[in-house]
Amino acid sequence: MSSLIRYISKPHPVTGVTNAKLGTWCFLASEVMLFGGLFSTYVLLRTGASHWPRGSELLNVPLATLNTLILITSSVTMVMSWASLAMKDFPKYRFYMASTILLGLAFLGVKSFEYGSKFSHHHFPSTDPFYAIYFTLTGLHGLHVLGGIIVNTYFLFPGSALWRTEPEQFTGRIECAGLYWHFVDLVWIFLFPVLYLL
Amino acid sequence: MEKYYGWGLPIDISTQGPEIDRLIYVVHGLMAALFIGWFAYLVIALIRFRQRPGHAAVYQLNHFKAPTYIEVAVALFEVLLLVGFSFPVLNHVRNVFPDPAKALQVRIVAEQFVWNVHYPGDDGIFGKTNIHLISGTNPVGLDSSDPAAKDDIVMINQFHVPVHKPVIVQLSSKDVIHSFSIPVMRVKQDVIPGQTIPVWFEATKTGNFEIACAQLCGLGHYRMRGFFTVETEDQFHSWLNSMKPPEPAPANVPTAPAMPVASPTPASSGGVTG
Amino acid sequence: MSGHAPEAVKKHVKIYVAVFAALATLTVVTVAVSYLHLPLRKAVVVALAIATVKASLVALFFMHLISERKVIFSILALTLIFFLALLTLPFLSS
Amino acid sequence: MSHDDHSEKLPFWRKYIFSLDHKVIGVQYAVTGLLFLLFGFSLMMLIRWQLAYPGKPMPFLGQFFHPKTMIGGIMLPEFYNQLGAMHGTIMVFLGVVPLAVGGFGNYVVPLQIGAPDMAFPKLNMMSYWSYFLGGVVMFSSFFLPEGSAQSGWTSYAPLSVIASSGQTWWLFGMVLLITSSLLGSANFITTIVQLRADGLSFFRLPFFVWAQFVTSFLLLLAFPPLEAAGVLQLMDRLAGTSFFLPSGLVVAGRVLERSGGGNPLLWQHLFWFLAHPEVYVLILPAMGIVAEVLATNTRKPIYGYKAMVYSVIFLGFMSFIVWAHHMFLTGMGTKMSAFFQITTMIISIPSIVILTALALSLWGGSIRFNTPTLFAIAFLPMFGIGGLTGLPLGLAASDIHLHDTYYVIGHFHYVVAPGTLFALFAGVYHWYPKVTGRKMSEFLGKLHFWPSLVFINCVFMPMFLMGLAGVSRRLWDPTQYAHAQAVQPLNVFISFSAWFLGLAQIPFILNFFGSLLWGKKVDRNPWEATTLEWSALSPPPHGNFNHPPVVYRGPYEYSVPGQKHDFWPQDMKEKN
Repeated sequence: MSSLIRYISKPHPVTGVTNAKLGTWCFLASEVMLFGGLFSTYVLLRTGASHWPRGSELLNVPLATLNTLILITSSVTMVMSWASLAMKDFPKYRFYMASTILLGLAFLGVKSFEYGSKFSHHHFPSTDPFYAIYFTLTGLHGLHVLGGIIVNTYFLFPGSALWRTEPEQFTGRIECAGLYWHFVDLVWIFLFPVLYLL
Repeated sequence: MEKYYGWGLPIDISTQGPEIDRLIYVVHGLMAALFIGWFAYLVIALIRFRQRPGHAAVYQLNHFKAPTYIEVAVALFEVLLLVGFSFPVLNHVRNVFPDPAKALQVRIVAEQFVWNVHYPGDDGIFGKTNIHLISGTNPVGLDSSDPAAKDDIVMINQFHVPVHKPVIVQLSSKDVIHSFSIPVMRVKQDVIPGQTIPVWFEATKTGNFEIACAQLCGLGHYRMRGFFTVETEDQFHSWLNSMKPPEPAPANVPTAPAMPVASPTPASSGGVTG
Repeated sequence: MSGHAPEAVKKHVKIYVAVFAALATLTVVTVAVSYLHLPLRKAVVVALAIATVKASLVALFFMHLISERKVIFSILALTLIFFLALLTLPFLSS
Repeated sequence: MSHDDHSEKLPFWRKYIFSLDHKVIGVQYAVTGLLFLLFGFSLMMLIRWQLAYPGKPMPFLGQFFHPKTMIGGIMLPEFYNQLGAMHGTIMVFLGVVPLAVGGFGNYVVPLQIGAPDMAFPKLNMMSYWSYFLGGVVMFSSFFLPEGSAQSGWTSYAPLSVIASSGQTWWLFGMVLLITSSLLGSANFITTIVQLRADGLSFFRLPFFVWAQFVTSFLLLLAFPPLEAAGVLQLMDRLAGTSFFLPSGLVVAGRVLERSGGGNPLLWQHLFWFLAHPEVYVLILPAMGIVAEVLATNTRKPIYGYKAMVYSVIFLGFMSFIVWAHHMFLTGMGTKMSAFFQITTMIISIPSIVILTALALSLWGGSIRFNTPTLFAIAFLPMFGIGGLTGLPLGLAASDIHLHDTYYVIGHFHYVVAPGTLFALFAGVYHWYPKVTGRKMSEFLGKLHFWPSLVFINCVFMPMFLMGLAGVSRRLWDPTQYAHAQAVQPLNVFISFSAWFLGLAQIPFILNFFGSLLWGKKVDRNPWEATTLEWSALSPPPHGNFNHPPVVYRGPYEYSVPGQKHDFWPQDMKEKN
């Protein structure tokens, strides 16, 4: 049946994109609105509060800077894994994809260390509005990272079988997985200054 | 009470009510005109163009001008409704508050499922309140150490106002969102916890009316009914004096006489006092 | 994409490395600025400006928006409008 | 999914349960949606007893209820609030939207655009099962020790934050439903943009497809803020945060041990940012169905097709900036409320344009009065009443008196019950032959239509009177108030009308199932219609079309002069 559906691996002649790419961008549009709602909440809580702490007073900036660099690096390895496929270099793809996954795990590792130290100092979401929005935003972002890792792991192992039969379609899929991963990076690029620095 | 309420709008005893009622009548006039015209068209079209032998549909039709004119007319009428009615009325109700010096100032603190009415007393100053002092006998948490609190009067579900005198009510809530509604006054305002929202009105007739809660606030939403009494100035003051706390025991709020003993409406047999 | 052909992609790789360098530098800059303890208003402007630049780099180059098709832009433009509507929300509540 | 799979070889569970075929998924959605509509309607039947006879034991049925819901047949206020909250939630999120978008959208859109399936069949299946799971969560919350959610379908904080565990289930259910809608809408947009048949340009799309297209954008962009709000409320309930709780709350005489610092209005803003577009999610597909049914059964093109398309796009766009008209009484400033009053008046214009165009489509036609047409025609005045009564609510000054009264209930029910639901019934009667290969009974259809039309008006018309009298919504016992007591006879009248309305649905249920066996068998195109779905077999096989269709003209070429037949299918190259 899937063979009947057009524009799975080849782009549509008029729109110039494949189905998967358009669908992924639609999904990302909804993600923009999801995080938009939460950012709105942050602004509202902050402007409504009589006192709001600077993130750097409460949170570990060096650790978050490290995490930012990890995530940026993972974005590069992600785009490189796609580029490797576009250059028909499958082993390189596996290397870059594996790096992306490991960097993602490293990000989560650092994050859980941060959470752990907050909990040990009895700082919980219920402590005050700052921690409430901090834990909610970073928690939701962390879940997105986790989701990306799962998808990427699928494409590293079982999903990569498609490379042998439909290389073009597989490359398209990695591009879409990349779009998602970069979006998660993009969200963090805003979360980092908003929560940690301001 | 039968004379106050019927199948249409309840009687209006406020100075701002006629403006609101006028808008309601005008809008309904427009609605009726549009709907009747439209329904008539529908009936004619359905009869004239029913499928029958010898009648065929027409592919091309001239562009109808009339509907476009009607649509433009409706749009203009909507502009009139906004500019001529809704904006000025709302501005009057929300922004043009009476002179506080000449008005009766009252605080009303809503809670599940009671309206606490707090009068400042003779000094015209509300006593300090503190949520940690709230108790069964001190529903708004009045701080008895504050001298301004000594003559304050707190009533439960009993809201008396003098006729022909503006009243400013500061609305706040202890717990959830309520909505302060006096149908005969055409007053309705959501009461948002964490905020104090003022409303004002002026009664033009005396009588016994009711306060309703218009926003779902929990199990007892249906019985969050307050008694709203409009009296002459003299009656109001003698009532207020009779409710004054006894001198030797300050800040002892006389809730007992103020409590509505029994609701005059037939009590439901639900047997739930949640 | 302007070209998914292997030769075109090789050119992209160089761009990716450059973008990475820019992103890393900007990260360091934004952290450094935060240690200056600017007044809040200025700090917000600077931090958000840097974040926007970084985000644009990611979107333009890693997500290939720089050479993307009209249909994608239409969806994003629509999203942007509603996103802005959503951001007015805090100012309505206060 | 392998490339060589053919539905014939698939085992039963792949073919009918976890199917990837848009038609099976569409039917799954439609049937589940119809069952939830019936269930949500039954909840209302119970509520109507309490409203007509407050505090009186419910005859017969009362004895079957758990003592936590009814004692001696007398409905408890907590159960009343549960019924109210769940009636709203079920009707909107589990009934109408799944039937209109999931059911009709899934089944009809790929056929009307000449596609073999949706763009992402697996996503489509996940979307349905996510919806199904959400439905199960919502439904099973009734059996929790403290019952289901009871803070209204709007779940206003702080009431919902301090409510019992049913609210948590409600939130989880909503997250699943939102996920389902997001997956579905991304799928619809991609399908409509990418998979249109050759020659099927955007301005040759049937109006129904346009309606679904705009609807998908509304779902895609409006639902996520509610998801955000849902996450925040879950945090408030489970992690002890205070997003919606201001400082200094005192609940039941005790100071609430929370950090505070939140804002209850934040919930309302995020909720209505979704929920107003959601109103158009309910209406637009219905308008699409009415356009299809009227064009087919008046035997002429619909009037002002392009104006309708522009209006529907404008409508969708505007629906995002009117949300705060639900919040006129929350203490917002007059400037802000002026802005939202203006946008609200502006949004009424495209609605009037569409409705007028649909009504003018009758002029010059040759109208067949079969059941789908009757429902579609009835939609026009019914939706008209719903729209018109929105005016006094959209003007903030008259809203002061009418806000949160029965007037509001009457208004939006006119929009979604005799409005949207009638259109959906029209759709069921119209496309049933395509789905099953058999027509539904005309006799039973008319037996369904006429009593439904009469009783549904008897239910909702008196509500306007109650609203004008100032009766608040959601009162367990309206007779507590003197002003409500004055109109209590109307409540009795409404309740009896509602029960009769229930009885009037029996012919539909008989017809729906009976016609599967005894309905008159039909060919591809029983209504002699022009759009592409009628070129496929009835029911369409796997993959829909033998050859990918090619489109030569617009969607509604009926009674074209110089043609032998009065319909000219979109994919017919030669004259007809």
